Amino acid sequence: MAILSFSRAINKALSDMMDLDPAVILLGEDIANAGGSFGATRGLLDRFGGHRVIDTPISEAAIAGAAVGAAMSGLRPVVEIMFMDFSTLVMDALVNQAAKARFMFGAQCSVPMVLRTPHGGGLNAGPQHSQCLEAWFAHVPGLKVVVPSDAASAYALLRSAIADPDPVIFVENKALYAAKMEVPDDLALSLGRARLARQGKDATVVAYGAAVHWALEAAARLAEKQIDIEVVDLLSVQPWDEEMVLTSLAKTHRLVVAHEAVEAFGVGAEIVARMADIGFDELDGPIVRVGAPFMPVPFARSLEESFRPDADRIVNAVLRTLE
Amino acid sequence: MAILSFSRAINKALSDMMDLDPAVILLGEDIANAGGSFGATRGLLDRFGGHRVIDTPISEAAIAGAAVGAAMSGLRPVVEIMFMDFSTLVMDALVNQAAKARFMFGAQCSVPMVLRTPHGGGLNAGPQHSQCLEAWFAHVPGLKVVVPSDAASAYALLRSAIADPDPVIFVENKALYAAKMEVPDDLALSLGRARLARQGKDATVVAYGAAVHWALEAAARLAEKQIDIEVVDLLSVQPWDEEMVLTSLAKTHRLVVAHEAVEAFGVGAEIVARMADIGFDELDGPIVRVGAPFMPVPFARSLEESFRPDADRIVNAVLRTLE
Amino acid sequence: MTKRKAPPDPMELLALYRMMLMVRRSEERLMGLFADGDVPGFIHLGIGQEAVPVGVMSGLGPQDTIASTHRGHGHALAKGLSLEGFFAELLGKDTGLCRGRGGSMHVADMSTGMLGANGIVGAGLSIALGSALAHKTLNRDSISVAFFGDGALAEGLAHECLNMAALLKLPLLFVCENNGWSEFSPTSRQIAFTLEGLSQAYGIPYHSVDGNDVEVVAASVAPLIAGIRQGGGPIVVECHTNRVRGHFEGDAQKYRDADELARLPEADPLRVAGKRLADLGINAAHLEQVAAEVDEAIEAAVSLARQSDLPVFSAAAADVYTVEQVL
Amino acid sequence: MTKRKAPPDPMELLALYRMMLMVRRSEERLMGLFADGDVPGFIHLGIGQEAVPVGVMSGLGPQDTIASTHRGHGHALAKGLSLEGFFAELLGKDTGLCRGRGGSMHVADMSTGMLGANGIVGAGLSIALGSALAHKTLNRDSISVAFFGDGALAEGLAHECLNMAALLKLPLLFVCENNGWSEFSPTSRQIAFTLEGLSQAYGIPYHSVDGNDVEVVAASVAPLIAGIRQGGGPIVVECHTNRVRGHFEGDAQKYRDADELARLPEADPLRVAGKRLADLGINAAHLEQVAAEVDEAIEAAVSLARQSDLPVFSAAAADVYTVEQVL
Ligand SMILES: Cc1ncc(C[n+]2csc(CCOP(=O)(O)OP(=O)(O)O)c2C)c(N)n1
Ligand SMILES: Cc1ncc(C[n+]2csc(CCOP(=O)(O)OP(=O)(O)O)c2C)c(N)n1
Ligand SMILES: [Mg+2]
Ligand SMILES: [Mg+2]
Repeated sequence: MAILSFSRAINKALSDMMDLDPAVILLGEDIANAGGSFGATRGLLDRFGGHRVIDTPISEAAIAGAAVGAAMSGLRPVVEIMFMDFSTLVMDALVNQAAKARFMFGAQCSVPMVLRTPHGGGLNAGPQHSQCLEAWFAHVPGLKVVVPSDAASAYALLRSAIADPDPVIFVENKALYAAKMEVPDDLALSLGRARLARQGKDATVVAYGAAVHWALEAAARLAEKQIDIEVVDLLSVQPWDEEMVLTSLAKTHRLVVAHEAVEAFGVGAEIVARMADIGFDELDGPIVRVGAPFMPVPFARSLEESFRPDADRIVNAVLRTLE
Repeated sequence: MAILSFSRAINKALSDMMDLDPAVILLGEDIANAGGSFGATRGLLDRFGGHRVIDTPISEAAIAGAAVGAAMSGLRPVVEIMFMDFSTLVMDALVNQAAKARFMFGAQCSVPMVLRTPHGGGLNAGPQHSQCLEAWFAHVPGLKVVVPSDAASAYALLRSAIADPDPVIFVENKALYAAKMEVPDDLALSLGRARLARQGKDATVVAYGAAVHWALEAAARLAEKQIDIEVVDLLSVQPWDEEMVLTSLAKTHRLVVAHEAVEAFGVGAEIVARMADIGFDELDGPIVRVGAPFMPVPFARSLEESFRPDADRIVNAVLRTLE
Repeated sequence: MTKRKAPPDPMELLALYRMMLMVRRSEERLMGLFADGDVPGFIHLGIGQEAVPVGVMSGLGPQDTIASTHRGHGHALAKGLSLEGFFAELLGKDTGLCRGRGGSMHVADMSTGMLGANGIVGAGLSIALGSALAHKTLNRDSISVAFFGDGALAEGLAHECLNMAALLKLPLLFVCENNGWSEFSPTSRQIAFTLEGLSQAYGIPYHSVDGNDVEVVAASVAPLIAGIRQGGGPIVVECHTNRVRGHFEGDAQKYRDADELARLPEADPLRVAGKRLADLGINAAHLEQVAAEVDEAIEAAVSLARQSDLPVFSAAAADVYTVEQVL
Repeated sequence: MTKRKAPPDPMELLALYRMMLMVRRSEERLMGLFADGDVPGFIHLGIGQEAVPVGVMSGLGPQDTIASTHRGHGHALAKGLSLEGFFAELLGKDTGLCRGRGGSMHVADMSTGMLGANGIVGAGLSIALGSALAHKTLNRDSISVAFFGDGALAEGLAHECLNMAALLKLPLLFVCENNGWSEFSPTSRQIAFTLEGLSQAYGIPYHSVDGNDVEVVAASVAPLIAGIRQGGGPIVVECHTNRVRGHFEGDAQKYRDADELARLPEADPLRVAGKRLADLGINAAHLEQVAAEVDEAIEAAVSLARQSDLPVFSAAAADVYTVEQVL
């Protein structure tokens, strides 16, 4: 047990897994000497050497493609893509190669690679350095997508992701990197399982990543109005814990889904669509989504503040479905 | 008015727009001399010359990126990407450049480009030549996404797409290329507007592309059982005609959404999610989706047949929501 | 161009000839099966190009890995795929090496180090790059080979891979199969550089090879592979060869000169090797015997494949993710 | 390396000096504003590199287009962006050239042919490629310039663009700003080739230029630009220069040698040009006067920007798509 920031928790998960398994290697831009743009790989070059912690050129497509080939040949590569916005450059390696290899080769092999990448705003980093694009990957059969919400889940899920035989996109919310908490060494989380972050009875809020914190804040505010919401922290968005969401809905009969990504065609749409089918009989009110509006992430502080979802919007969404 | 196949209709739209506007140029692999892999650009090199119908190297990223720069500099490029599966290679140009330029440059410019690409199965072309990936683009503010369902809508929508000042992803279902019909010269369709393909009162089926035909076939079969369904042909998936879908739902109170793409995190999820919110009070049954199962598109005929959605599944979905 | 070096050993050459014939006859068999509608999807035949896969593979062992292209039948068979598994795959059967899920563009066999044909031009280079990285990181004595066409040199990914291979000094052999064509266009209209000039820029040793002479290919790559195995870093080999059939089956090649097509038979790698075998005293009857054996093996494989079961959908659906740990 | 050619004209040099100073002082002003928390986001300063944008832009007219990088302030200002619009953008104001939506990494001004800074390494090359294609297709007398850093040469897209520009013989000047660094790493560890060797492979004329001497840059590119304008096809210019500050503001550059940092002032393009101006008889007082004017303009722009309104969210939301036809 130690008190760690989210980025230190990532660091520890990498380091622990590298200790356990010599097949785990790290690839990325400025991850070795410089320790990564957000410091997640700091110190690992010294501990594990340049043959396992590899600084690459600015060649995202080749890095990701190489990870696929390496994973098919006995390594467990963990790739860092500096901003999720740059995942535009690795789509082929992920979608046409990594995601499909196991299936299309008749289960002769699997592709045990992890791609770590930060998403989200709050740094005024503008339209090309702030996007949340996880919905793309969730739509691709063969990829798993994980979005931890705090240091403890980051630590446990990254270990699970590295141990997993299939390709995992591991998404780190930038706004969470500095947040510290106790991280138990032995916490084990399975990919695909959600966490009940708060029990409640009046409505269910399903969220992941940074939005979990907004949901908990919303819960606190709603509690003042005697509204008691349950908060489900998805942790994995592909596969996602349909059972826990349905169970919660069956208890509260009201559903809100919240994330930082653009609302339209986002991850929330799928959660809602499943519940509007298999959970239809449980619904006592409209399902309301909270997500970013349909526009690129704007630069100016004033614009980005209005752009990003927050606890207020979740409060309003809950009030609306309870109307 | 002429009887044209879907691919001839594309050809005619290109040719007519090139006649109208010298700024329209075509870029793609084997589109000039060879007339395109599906014959859509046949004859255009002879009519318009090599400076407007340009055979490119196998450099998808540069082609799409060049289209963005060209569109910002006075041209209206129409790019062909041979299979939608290869759009993995043009994501940056589309998502970080084309989609954002207008917004992030403060509306100083727009990016009037069209990217044409075929999606869908039925050719046993396997996991990397059959995917339907339009949901990715629909999630990106700044892109428009169009999926015509027949030769007439292909002709009219491609003209509108080329005339449109913003980047448009124009998706052509391979299974439709050969289908012929009368194509009125003066048919005008606005991006973002759906088409009521069939009137009915018992349930609404929303579909696009090839799925519209499955929905109509399902309608015919259901009519035998005295079930009268309304079919909405979306035509555009971004923006999409929320009003027409809601109006239809308010009439039928039952909703099915169908497409060829993988169901999970597909376009249908968004349609459902909106209706589960703004249309909640109209719903008398679960919203059921019909889409491909969660797996890569398999090669073998027997597998691909089981994989692809069809009229049967739409019939079952309608019956389920009517239960 | 590298020339034939060692004095030819008839038995070695005969083995290469046999393998080339196996590839050729298998593809010819596929032509017929395709025409009859038994092989679904697209198939890209490598007829005329057999000397490259067979020559290169003669220098590799089972521990070495290769990444292939859309035109990958020759790579697959030369690397040692079972004929039965190969035909069953192309016919979409459950006994196919990929259980009928991949087909021609995705033939693969991990047990022989064949990491897959690939439907994405250029993608194989990065797979091979990563495989070479694995060999190096895990201190294996293996090398990795990236096969790619001349047209693939237009993909940026190919350039990223050359750069990374050179920087990391990976055990990677780049084999360009230069058949002069990218689909329906001469590659000369698509590529402004030569691979020789490009390799020079990257400081990667470059060798141009007569890709129609299997002995030359084998003799050329053998020392290069040995050098790579000893840690010498990546090497580029460009094999000049000919695509005899259309880009895919069904392409009538109207865009090609009659003259060019007329010149193809002379360069046919089977003819070249056959002549040399005759010079070395292997008589026609012997070659006919080889052909008969090859045909027999192919017929057996085809008929086995034909009798095989169709794949089961639920089994395919269950293989999207790994249920048990496979590695 | 290309050497200074024409006998220097003090007034021309003075104009270049003034523009460099404008870029320098603007960035220095930004340093302060950033430190005070007034400039949000990341800013990448080009201090030490001013001779490249200013020298290249001296050969361009308003009809010529440029595509820039994440380190684009110099390109923007030298291409003629208004100082007010520039500062207002970086401060996130509604009067910013991009109405506060883009910030430092996305400064653009279509009216001056500045097609945008870019947050994606390498992307600008393809934007410039397309712009050059537009110039050629529409028979304009314009050229397009792609600015990019040495690190960007690792992106496959850059190679695709070199190839396509060469094939299509586009009016495109490739300007590499080689400052030796890619973020926190020496580019020499990331690139296995030289740009000279690479250009040679593509058959694109290559010129190496002292990127710290604005006169040399200007004199070198002038005839090249003329040649491109006359239809000569693409040219590569590599400008060797220095990044004085960190990769972005806030980077303390602990990874750089004290020696290397100590050598930077000598190569400072303002110092180089200032000395030469002194030799040509422009005295210190004159230069101080220029500095005062520059500072005054900057202060006016900053204070205007500061007073400007914040952007309105609803206006931004309305600009995702075009409502009226803008073209
Ligand atoms: C990324 C991508 N772009 C385009 C295609 C379509 N395509 C398949 S093969 C081919 C030509 C490849 O030429 P070359 O690499 O020389 O191989 P060859 O067919 O000559 O063996 C093209 C353009 C593809 N499969 N993948
Ligand atoms: C596609 C992409 N990958 C990585 C980055 C992060 N990044 C920003 S600048 C930079 C280094 C660029 O080096 P160079 O091109 O030499 O330009 P310089 O910073 O030296 O001006 C990197 C890796 C990015 N912005 N885009
Ligand atoms: Mg070829
Ligand atoms: Mg640099």
